[in-house]
Amino acid sequence: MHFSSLEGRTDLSCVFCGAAGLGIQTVEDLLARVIVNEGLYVFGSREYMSRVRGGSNSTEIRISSSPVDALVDRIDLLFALSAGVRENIRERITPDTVIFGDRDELKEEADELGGTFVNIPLQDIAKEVGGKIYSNSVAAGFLFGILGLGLDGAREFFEQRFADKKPEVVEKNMKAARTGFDQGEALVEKKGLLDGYTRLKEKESMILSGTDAVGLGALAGGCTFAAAYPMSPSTGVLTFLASHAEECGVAVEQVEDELAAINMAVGAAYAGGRSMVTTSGGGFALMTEGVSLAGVVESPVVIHLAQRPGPATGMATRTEQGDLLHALFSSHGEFPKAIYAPGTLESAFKITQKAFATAWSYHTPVIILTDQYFVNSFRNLSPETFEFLPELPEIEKTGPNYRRYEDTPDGVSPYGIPGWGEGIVGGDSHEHDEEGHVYEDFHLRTRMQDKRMRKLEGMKREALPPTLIGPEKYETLVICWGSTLPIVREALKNLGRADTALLAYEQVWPLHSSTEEYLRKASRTVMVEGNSTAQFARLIRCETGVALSGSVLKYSGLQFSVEEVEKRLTEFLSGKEGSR
Amino acid sequence: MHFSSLEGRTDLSCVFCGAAGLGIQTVEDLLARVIVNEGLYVFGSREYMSRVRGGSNSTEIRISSSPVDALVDRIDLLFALSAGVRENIRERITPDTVIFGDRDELKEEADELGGTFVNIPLQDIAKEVGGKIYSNSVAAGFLFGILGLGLDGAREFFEQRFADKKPEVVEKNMKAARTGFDQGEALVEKKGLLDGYTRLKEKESMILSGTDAVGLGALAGGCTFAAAYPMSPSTGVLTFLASHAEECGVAVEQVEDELAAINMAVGAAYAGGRSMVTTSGGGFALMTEGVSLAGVVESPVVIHLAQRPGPATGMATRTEQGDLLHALFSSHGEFPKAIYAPGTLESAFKITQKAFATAWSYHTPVIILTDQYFVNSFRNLSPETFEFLPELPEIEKTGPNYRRYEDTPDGVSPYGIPGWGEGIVGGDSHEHDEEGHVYEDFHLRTRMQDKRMRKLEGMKREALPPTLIGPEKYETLVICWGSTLPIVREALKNLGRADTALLAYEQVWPLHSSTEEYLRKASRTVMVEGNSTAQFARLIRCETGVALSGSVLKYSGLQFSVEEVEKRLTEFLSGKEGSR
Amino acid sequence: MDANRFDLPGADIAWCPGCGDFRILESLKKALLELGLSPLDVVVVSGIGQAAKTPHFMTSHFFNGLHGRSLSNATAIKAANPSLKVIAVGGDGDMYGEGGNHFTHTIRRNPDITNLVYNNMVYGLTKGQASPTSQIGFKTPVQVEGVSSHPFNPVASALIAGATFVARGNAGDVEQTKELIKRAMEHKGYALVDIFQPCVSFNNLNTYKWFSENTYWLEDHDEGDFEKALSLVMAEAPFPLGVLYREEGRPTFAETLLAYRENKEPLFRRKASRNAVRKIMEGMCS
Amino acid sequence: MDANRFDLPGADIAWCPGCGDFRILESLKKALLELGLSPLDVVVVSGIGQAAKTPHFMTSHFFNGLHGRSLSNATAIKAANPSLKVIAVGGDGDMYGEGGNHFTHTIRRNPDITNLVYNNMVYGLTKGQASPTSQIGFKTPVQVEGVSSHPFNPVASALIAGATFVARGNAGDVEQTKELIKRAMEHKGYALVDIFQPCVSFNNLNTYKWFSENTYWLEDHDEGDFEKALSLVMAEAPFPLGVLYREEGRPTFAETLLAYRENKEPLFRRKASRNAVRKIMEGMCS
Ligand SMILES: Cc1ncc(C[n+]2csc(CCOP(=O)(O)OP(=O)(O)O)c2C)c(N)n1
Ligand SMILES: Cc1ncc(C[n+]2csc(CCOP(=O)(O)OP(=O)(O)O)c2C)c(N)n1
Ligand code: SF4
Ligand code: SF4
Ligand SMILES: [Mg+2]
Ligand SMILES: [Mg+2]
Repeated sequence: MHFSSLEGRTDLSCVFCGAAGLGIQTVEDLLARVIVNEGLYVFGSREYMSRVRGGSNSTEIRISSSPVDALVDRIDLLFALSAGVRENIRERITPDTVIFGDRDELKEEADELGGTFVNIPLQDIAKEVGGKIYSNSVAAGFLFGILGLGLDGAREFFEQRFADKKPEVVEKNMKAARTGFDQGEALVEKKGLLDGYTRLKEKESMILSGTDAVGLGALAGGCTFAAAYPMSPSTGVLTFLASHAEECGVAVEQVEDELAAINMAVGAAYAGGRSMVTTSGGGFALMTEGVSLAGVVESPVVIHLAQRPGPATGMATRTEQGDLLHALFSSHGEFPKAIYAPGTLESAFKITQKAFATAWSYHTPVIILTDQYFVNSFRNLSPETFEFLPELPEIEKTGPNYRRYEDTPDGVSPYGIPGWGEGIVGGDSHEHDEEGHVYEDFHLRTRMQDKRMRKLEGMKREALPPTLIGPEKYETLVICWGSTLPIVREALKNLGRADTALLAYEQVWPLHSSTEEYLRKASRTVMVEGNSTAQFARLIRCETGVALSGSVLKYSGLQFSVEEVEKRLTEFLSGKEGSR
Repeated sequence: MHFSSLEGRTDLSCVFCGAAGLGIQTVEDLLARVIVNEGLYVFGSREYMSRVRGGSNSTEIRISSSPVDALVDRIDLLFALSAGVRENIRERITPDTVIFGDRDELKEEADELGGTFVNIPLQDIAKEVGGKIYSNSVAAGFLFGILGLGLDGAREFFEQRFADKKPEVVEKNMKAARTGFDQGEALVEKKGLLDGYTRLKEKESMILSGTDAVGLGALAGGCTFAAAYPMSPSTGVLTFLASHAEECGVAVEQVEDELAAINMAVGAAYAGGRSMVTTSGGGFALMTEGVSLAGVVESPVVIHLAQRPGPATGMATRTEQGDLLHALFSSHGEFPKAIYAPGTLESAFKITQKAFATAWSYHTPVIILTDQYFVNSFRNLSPETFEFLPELPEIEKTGPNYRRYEDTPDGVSPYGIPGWGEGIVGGDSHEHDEEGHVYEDFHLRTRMQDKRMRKLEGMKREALPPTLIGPEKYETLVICWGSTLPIVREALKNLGRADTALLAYEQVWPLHSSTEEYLRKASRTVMVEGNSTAQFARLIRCETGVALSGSVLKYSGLQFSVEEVEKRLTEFLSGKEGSR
Repeated sequence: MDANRFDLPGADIAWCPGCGDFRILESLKKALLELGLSPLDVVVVSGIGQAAKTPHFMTSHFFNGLHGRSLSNATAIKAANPSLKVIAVGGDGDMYGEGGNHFTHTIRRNPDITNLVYNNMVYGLTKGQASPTSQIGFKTPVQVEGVSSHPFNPVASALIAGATFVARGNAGDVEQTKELIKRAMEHKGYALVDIFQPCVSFNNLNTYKWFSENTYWLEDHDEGDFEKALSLVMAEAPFPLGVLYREEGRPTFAETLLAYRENKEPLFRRKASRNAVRKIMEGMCS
Repeated sequence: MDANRFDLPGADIAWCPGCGDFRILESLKKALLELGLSPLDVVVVSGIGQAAKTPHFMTSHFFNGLHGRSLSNATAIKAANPSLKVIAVGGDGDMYGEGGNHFTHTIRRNPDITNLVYNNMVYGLTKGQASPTSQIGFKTPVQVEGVSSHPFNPVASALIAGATFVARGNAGDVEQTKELIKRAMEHKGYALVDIFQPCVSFNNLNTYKWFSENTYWLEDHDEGDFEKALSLVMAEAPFPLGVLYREEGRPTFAETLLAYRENKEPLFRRKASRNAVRKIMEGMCS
């Protein structure tokens, strides 16, 4: 009845919104697991306020027959769990949106939202079961009902999640889910919304987030030391590593401030620890002196920088791509660095390993730029898609005449550590001689500066090439970097223009040498990026001289949606939108 | 006899070199004062090691009939006060150089240095007078003798300098100077080296350094609050302000770290203090989070960043122009800032005032980029050449409905402060509403980000244009920024090419709009700057798309000399030197 | 004056229901009322954290800066205009972790500000990691086997650093904590009020109950006795509440600034000292 | 082993003639010799300042990092390879000013490192500004009318922060200071040796003479008595020298790291834990 617009579709977008503290996270996890176990694909993305309880958050969950990994505006099913549905959700409601909620809770809002409203007496059912806290399970059950899924998956999930609670917790949740389920099932008259969706034979059953992918990549890359100070949205990686510290043999420490974090990381690397830090913009700003230290002592440190909108505290739980030039140019003095910006979970896993490899090949800081959208989004895939790179070589013993900063043709000196071999191992933040002792000589200075900068040549040769997606012969070239990759890719697929290709960067420094050629082949170029000054477009101009024809920018705190990119690219292509 | 090469010259370069702690500074001051009082011009520049005693430092003092303000390689007279003359001095000695020293001290070095060696028994004379510490006065007296100046100036100087010491201190110094004088005078047979130099009628009698010019500019600009952590080469400005705190009514505090400095500066500005900080690269790196804070709270803070070679500790007492992009792009998030880079003392005085004016017109951080060479060099000029800008307007009282972040067409909101008027004054590091309260709304975010960035438009319109020096019609355009201005100017004057002009920038961000036109008019463009990656050239390319034809770079820790620029520009112009 | 003058109508208070922060806000507003202050007299300065959101939930001048840096902001605000009443508010992570260096060195300067620390022994806003004051063994998603670092003792540290007023309150005791805040604000010089605060979302060790069972209010305590204060704060639980130490007469930061020696005007009333500049330039001419 | 093994032949020692730092270097090298260590066992870590130049004037592994951050470097070096003997060396500005926050929080972690602070009560390398330990009234080109901030008390602060070994030496007393360094290095856990050091160029208040007149070496002191130690270090001059406090048995930082619970290898000997990674991935499949 209500669902006519969903007929024939194999891609459903459900959004849950409500106050923090209502257990939406549990519904998310439950839903994702059951859908994946059904042999379907799931993608989820959360946006939330910087508070622990109350406020108004939302999660989008896409369910599909084919792989999905991008945010859409479209809301097919909206679960409004508390009153006060916010503007950013309201703007996305169309007449086709079916809205579920408890009229007693939502009051007049129920009718103002647009779409089709369906009442679920969440509170009453929950109260009957045992209290307000069960309302999320009612909603989940209800959704299973309309999706046409059973409740076995839910039971399994609850049993696992509440394994250390009393058994009645599982039962009460099941009771709540069951009551919701019956109501939902009734609504679709036994033909669930997912009925037409084809199922996979080989389930792609690993569900993980950007945080997980970076964390796993770090462990696979050989990380043995992590120091961090909590800061949204980067804290997840710290928590991930801390929770696997023992089994993976990683020393993990929460420190007093970000200055300690980077200086510990550099210290650990000096003694042979493969170290990383994880932070966000403001924390990275505090680390910049330490990054400069890593540059001059030639220290392999990996820095995960999860971006959020600035300046300063900005929007602590929101997303932006505003720290690219900050990552590249902050720190005093000049030294080589590499900056990666993974666009997918697979590449986050691979690139985080690669970051360790680059750091340890060139002995210099390497940055992984993600953002709040990226680290908090999740999807399912098969573990086989995760590629393990070769392990890093062992550190060699030093000989008696070891010189840490031996001047070599490629600028890379042999990496020795104290306590392993017969040599003295020095490290110095001043300009220094080959042994690492401070020595004020102007020729030496020039020579050592040249030595360090030479490493950038090798790093350039090893830079990841951008990925061209779409026709080899293009008129228009759309460019993006980092987390927007799947979104722009899907938008271009939808637009289906034979003359337009996407060039997606997952390493933003040093730029791959193919850049200029790609650009010169296009008659029009447009950058899609999440900041207000088109930073990557500027960087490209700085490196190639090419001024892009335009840019599609966003800096509201939210990630681009597929539809928004489609719309704004269409406008651009029809000449309506220039750079903004 | 020894001085034939100096005949007819009206520009003399004397260099003193020796260990720290020998009182070279006193000789410098004495010499400069006496020469200026004679109605001549003086310029002095020091290079010194990062140690308090010992080592090997040098000072170049140029004496001339016409204004001088640039470092030269040429050494006419060298006073080698201790053994261990370093390579950077030795390289500058030619057969024409006359070297003075005590053979007992220098031993074999006396003969190895090249040039013509003249023995002065400094130690013996000094010992006779009363001890080793008088040897600097012997040397000074000696120099007065060969220059053909009397000793009245010296007496006056000593009386002033040693006013709070016992009178015999003056007498002993005079005795030392007198003995030296007699020997020097004998050497030139009554015709002093400065005999042919024309004297000014109106002496240009103010002697000051870059540090002084920035400090005076800050006071003239209305600075009422300064917080800093000592760091070479920026400490001088702190000391300058501290020594005038009472008479100028400036609150000056040495803080525990640079994070405190910038956060105090922002706090003081919130309450109406016109605040500044002074630091160097590593300290600035530590401030970058606070600079971002200034960006979002729209705080007028002035930051003096005296550059030295990095990365990290680098070379603490040396010079470089390596922090341009660091100054521009560090700090997370996007917000407007202005960056000045004075090239002369007059403009340092004016630009420092201007920095306060810009900060207080646009309520955003403003950076003054100098460097060790600039702050430690001195010359004489007339106080009249120092231009006072109009005083900043008074802060207006707030009305009852005051909103600190009122959204206005030019992005500038009225600046209210607590305790002055009837309004509530807020300040917030989050994205905020017009009152300054944190409020998570995506449209608001975009609007406030646009509001802040709009200020950059006005700042662009008010940007200082670069100065074109030389022919209006040029084939080749040489570009420089900051402290190299006088050096490149003198080099080009010496080269005397009718087809070559200099474009000197004293504001490096935002760039003046004339930039592209200047560049397009040239058939060849070359950047002269003191870093290893041609940062300003890259910035120009980023802004204009124009790739310069080449660059002359230096990053040894020493400033360019006039001769070096001449030589390397000649090579470039003859196609021998590309970018390095 | 209006008895609700420090309320902020329509504020969406972002704390969790039941959080101790509500009580402290109540104590603070009551204290300001009873001191007869107007919102225009007061600047509430804060960093980042749940505690640090305080200025957004009340009416007064406010400056909400960076995580850990509010004491630097506050010191300078007071120095720029000594007629303002300046209160720096923050959490234990903000003031003792990220801001730890400013905590020590601000105290050494003795600026005439009041420093309120909502000490919930956890990082609230970032969802439950250990803070410097967390107790040994406290488990979190990062400290998976429990905290192992020696807990930071804020009141003892303040005493050692030379604080001229050191007090400890308890969010649960609204009236008494209000009194402490009043006394702190009346004190001339730096005044710390560390306030035990239950975080109902992330700290199930240090609850309202725990705090009331593990504290006692001091009676007949000689506030001028430094040694006594030090031994009190070094002792194990139960922890004393009240004014632990007070010392009058030490010059405040603003009083030590040469800028105020002759000229008593706040900084914003001052013109550029151009005559003095001309004099300095003259001095450079000879 | 060679008795000169910690000397660095040809080193151009950049300290001023007569500086107390020479004596401390002598004490340090003697201590290392007497402990029978080799330069390959020891890492000397430092920040920036005159004191912090130490590792460039001797032979051993060395890491000379940033101003104020050496304790973070040192903690991590020791954690990465617990078999190294790690000594963090710096001045009073380095360790207590710029590095003040790390000083407190490093102590809380109790890493098994030795922390030597050359306390000359002035900023030497930057030419004579006040340091956190400068005395009230000390005049400098920045503190033109003399220091007005309450001096930082490093030994008391260390005690409050939970240091398990706190000592104070005097550069002038080479033998005794050497003994302190030896004992600090033998201590398992964080060990502070704050060493009074005359700066002959910039501090004419706190001279060799002043230090010897204002200090005394402790005798028959119970090193395990915390209260006694605290009261000793809070007293006015003369200042006690010696081991003020010592506590054994507190776990060290490395011991609390889960990374070392099962696996005792230093970090550089570990391979990427790929089996564990595969297991975690499996866990994400259900
Ligand atoms: C430089 C920086 N690092 C980290 C953060 C993230 N952060 C925000 S609040 C907070 C800690 C909150 O704990 P606390 O200060 O105790 O306040 P509470 O929330 O418990 O009241 C952290 C780590 C930040 N905003 N800035
Ligand atoms: C971030 C940073 N700020 C400032 C400096 C400049 N600086 C170098 S050493 C020093 C202080 C030296 O004093 P102290 O630590 O007491 O050592 P001392 O020279 O007295 O032995 C300072 C401020 C720096 N190198 N880095
Ligand atoms: S998380 Fe804790 S401190 Fe923060 S508001 Fe909730 S209960 Fe209060
Ligand atoms: S300045 Fe002071 S501390 Fe530094 S070397 Fe000289 S005497 Fe020693
Ligand atoms: Mg807290
Ligand atoms: Mg010192």
